[in-house]
Amino acid sequence: MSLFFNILIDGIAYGMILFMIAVGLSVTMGLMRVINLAHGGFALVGGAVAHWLMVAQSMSFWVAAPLGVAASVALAWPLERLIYRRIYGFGDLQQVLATIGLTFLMIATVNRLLGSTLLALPLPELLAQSVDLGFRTLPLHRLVVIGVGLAVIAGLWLLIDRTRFGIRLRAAVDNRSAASAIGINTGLIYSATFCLGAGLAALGGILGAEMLPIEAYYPLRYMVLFLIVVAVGGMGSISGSFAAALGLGILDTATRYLVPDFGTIFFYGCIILFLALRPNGLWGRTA
Amino acid sequence: MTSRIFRLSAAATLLLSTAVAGHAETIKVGVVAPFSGPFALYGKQFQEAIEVYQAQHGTTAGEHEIEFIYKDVGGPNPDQSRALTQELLIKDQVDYLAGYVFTPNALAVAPLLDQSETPLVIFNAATSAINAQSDFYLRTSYTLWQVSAPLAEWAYKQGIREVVTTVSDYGPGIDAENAFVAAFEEAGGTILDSIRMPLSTNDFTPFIQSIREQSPDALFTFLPGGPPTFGFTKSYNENGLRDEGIMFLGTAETEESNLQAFGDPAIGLTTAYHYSADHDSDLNREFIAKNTEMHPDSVTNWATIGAYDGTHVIYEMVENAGSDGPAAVESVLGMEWESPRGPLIMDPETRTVIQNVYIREVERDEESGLLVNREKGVIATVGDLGWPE
Amino acid sequence: MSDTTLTPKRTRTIAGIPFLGEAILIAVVIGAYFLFPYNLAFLTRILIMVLLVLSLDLVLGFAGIATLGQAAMYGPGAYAAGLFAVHVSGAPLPGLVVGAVAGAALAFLSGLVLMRAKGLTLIMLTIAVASICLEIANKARDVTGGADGLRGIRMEPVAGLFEFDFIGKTAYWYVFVVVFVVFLLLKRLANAPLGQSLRGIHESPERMAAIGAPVYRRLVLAYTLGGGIAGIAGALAAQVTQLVSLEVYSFNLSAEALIMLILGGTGRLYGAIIGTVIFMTVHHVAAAADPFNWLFLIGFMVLGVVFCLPKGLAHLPTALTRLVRGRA
Amino acid sequence: MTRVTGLRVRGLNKNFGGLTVAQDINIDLPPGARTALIGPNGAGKTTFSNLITGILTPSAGEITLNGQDLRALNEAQRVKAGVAKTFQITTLFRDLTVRQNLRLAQQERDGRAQSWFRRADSWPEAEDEIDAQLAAFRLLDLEEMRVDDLAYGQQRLVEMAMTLMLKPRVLILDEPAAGVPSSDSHLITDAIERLPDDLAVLIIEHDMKLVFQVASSIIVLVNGAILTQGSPDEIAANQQVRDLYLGGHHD
Repeated sequence: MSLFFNILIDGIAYGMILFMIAVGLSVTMGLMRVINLAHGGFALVGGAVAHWLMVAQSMSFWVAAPLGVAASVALAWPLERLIYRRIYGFGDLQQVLATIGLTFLMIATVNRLLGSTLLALPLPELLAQSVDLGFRTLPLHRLVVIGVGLAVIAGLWLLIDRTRFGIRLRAAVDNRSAASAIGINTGLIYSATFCLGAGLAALGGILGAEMLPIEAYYPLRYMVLFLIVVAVGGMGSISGSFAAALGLGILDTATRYLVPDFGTIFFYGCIILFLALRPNGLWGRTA
Repeated sequence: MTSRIFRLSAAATLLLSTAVAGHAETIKVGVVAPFSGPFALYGKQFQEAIEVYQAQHGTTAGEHEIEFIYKDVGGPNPDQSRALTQELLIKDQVDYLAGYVFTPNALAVAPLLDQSETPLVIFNAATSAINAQSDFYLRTSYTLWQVSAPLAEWAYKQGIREVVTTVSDYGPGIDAENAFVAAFEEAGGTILDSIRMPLSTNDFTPFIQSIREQSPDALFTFLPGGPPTFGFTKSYNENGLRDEGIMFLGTAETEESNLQAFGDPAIGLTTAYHYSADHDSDLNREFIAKNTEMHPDSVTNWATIGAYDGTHVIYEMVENAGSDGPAAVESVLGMEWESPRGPLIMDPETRTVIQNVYIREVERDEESGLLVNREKGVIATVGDLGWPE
Repeated sequence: MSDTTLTPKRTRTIAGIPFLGEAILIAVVIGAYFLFPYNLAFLTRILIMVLLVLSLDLVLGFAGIATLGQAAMYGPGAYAAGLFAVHVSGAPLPGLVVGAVAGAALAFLSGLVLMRAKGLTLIMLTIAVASICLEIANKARDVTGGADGLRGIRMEPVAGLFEFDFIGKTAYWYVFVVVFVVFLLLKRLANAPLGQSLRGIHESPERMAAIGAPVYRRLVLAYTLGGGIAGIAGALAAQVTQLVSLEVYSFNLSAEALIMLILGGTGRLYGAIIGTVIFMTVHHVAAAADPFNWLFLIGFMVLGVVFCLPKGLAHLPTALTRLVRGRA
Repeated sequence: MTRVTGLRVRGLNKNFGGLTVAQDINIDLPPGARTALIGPNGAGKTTFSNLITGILTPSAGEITLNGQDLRALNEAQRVKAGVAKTFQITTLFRDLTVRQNLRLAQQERDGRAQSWFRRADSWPEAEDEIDAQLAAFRLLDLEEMRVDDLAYGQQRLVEMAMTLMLKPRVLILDEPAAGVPSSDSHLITDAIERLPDDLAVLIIEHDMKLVFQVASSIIVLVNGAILTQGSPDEIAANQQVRDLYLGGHHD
């Protein structure tokens, strides 16, 4: 029984991090139809800025983390306006090439400025504590990650379901030409959504740094992982990303507990099986 | 100047060899290592160590000027390693080769060494079997057996009886596991479980929890550097294994370049290794001071010392035999010298250095406020225990 | 795309001269041999990579199968040829056949599942297959040598005549002949009914089905052919390096092959060649000049090409002509 | 027992979940038939076409062509058996030339599409046949143009020419005049009128002018079921149809 709870709690914590980073990717892929391989780069930028603020400027985690997220958004805005605007119109392969080029530049910049070693984000005392769950202890920051993940999905739900922005966003996802025909400023929607995705990626990157440590090659190292979440969840689906991230987190954790020796084969085997049976993901739109 | 091209084709066509020894000539050393990509740090450390050595000992050995040529192999990539080595031998006409971080990269050039009779000094790659592939390999780093087996024996002597090994599931990890298990069982200990963790693991909690449930006296681990090591040690701490008295036994996990990133949780981790930047000797302090003076951002670690001692071996070979490869190798077999890491002997049989293995514990240095690997014990003059008989 | 566009009743030529493209190719290869006699090993690597990228062009450029897992077929070719050399025979040509069969077999088996998917799902499936292959090779350490690499490959002379030499002359010419033969065959294929029908599937699978083409079966066929060629590339690498490592399955290899292909221009055989040569040369030169920062250069190059020459470098002459005519 | 010739549909049903989109449809299309299928939007016309061509699988019912059961065949196999169609929205290989488009259909028909060494244009008789077909559709001047560069009406013709390369026995034209400017619609009517005499043609169409011009019999589909069928005159006279569907057009 404790094995079951172990798998559940570790898997959910892992899945929440995947969710926060991947949800922005899923929405931009669904909305702008852009294969954005540079998405992990925004997590890297957020994490690297937070690292620099904490280590070189001696700021506290609580100040550095939001600033890191802000930095990522601040980079995303002009990038979207100047570069991505043009990438939307490209074919799939050109999108792959363009966004991988951007990823290279992000990596090279961080590598140049901060080097290629791990960029630590030391946790504040408060989060570094362990909590006793009865059957085991759990570091507090994992509970915080789970909490923030739930807050993010709740916030996104409110945003999408209850605000004017959300209505417009949904209209744009469903049919972009119709949306602009009825006077929705799709350009602004795109920018805002892109920045939101980048900000969430940075948030996930910073909070998840205990598990997926920040270093210059972060965007390439975890690119496939984030894309799997999107593919399994279905492009453009927030609830799909959420379910997929948790499911994959739990699946990955379960294979590590139960079949450690064949974990990778089992994990990818499940992915193949799932995608072969449901090519559009959990709640994906048909391509 | 001897034309190596000419020598090579001469050797290939069984004409007479025209190697000219004794004349003053510029000796070229080709260094193959990653200078770009996720492993770029190795190349940087190698180059810095060579520069430090040259600053301390000049750029001549005997009557020969020594010149280093660096080639970027990018990562584990035997095709590229072999192509670059060929280019170094043919185009740049190097007389010595050095560097080689990854085992396949080192193995891929074995036939080239035999054909061109060029000595190659391995600065890092740690699989015992490499040196058996050609008589021209020399190694100034270490082998996985060399550090893992003494750690097992030491652990048994400390009263540790039950251990779970948990290594990354790839060649070096499995070598380390084999070495530890063999030595620990030989000493009389019990291995409760041997877990092999997939390389793609990001969250190590499941493995740590499994170890915890078996409550051994200690765990032994081996992981590739960087993110996996970081994640594993984090998990070890967060899940309270230390509090339950499960000791952490490792090797390269606490190497200096990423150590500060671990923060306080790393304190108390026990490792057996051949070099600590904290090693207490004047030679070491001098070495580090010089490195820090020349490269303020650099963190001295095992890659630095491997390259530094490797450079020393090359200087000695050049001084003894110029560009005559077989004679050069012969001349340093059995050589003894004092390195910043301690006393070294170039083992005539395995061509890997015989060296001290230190038992270290991570502590926070009171003076500098930095985390260091403090030496707590020493197992003297260990050879390559994994050498295939 | 015009390489695969048939101009009827007349052999397609560059500037009206028959076989000019092939002649330039041979001239470049001979020229490189004399200009860079000390870099033959590197040139050989480029040629092998050209072959892998050509195989990707068949799969992606012709048939439109989106993949980031071409290494999944390159790997079996390399291991099969390596194991064949270690355990059966060091003869290079039979080794190539073994490699081709291994690559094709893996492509066929995985293709049966993969060719039902498309888009992002297909890309993720191809990555997953390559990842599983990598893990299996890593696990089967007794057979493959695992992360240390498969060693003990000793090659006999090519066709019993040409000994592999230290400088790599034999390897260079051997690899070139193989790549050139495959290139010529692919060129035939591009203009043959099969190549045209693959292009039809790429443009409109619905229309292909409506004219009675078994789309799925033909995609599996294209994928298998591409797998066979990738297998040959892997086999060549194994024979030349005499060592096979897990990197033959790496995601990096698949991704770089894709970058090179898009850089050069998809669907055009010359695009695959140009993209590979330029990418690898820039990489080689930049990595030698400033390895720590070469990624900047590659990043800017990739962005420059995609924004200025969206159809790839092979499109440069056409783009220039248009520019000049536009000005005139 | 007489041999059944042409396409014969009996008791065809199709349900999507609880929704019935085809209900007990019986149709005969003998060789030479010029039958129009009309009905309001959402009546199930395209669904019916998809059931015949094999894109959808019927829930119940029989489909035979010259006595051969089509139900077990997939889309490609049905084309081989003799059922071909044009799409509601022109679907062609837009980056290829007109000639190449026709050749792709031809090589599938002749079973040489997997030939990989000989040039696709090196079968002289086949090229002559394409020439003849292009001439028949007055497309010879355009043969080297990319399809994407043609006017929409011309693309429609290319699609018909290409589909006829398959030598079908039953041809389904899904709204052949949709999207074609009225100035060009005579091109389409002309082409339909020149179709081979022994070919069974089913025209799904909104344009009543075109329907009455080319069809010799008309089937009216409403809510997935056949409301009535008959000659154009009968349908024009049918009050039910006029009320339901034709009213607007005849006023």
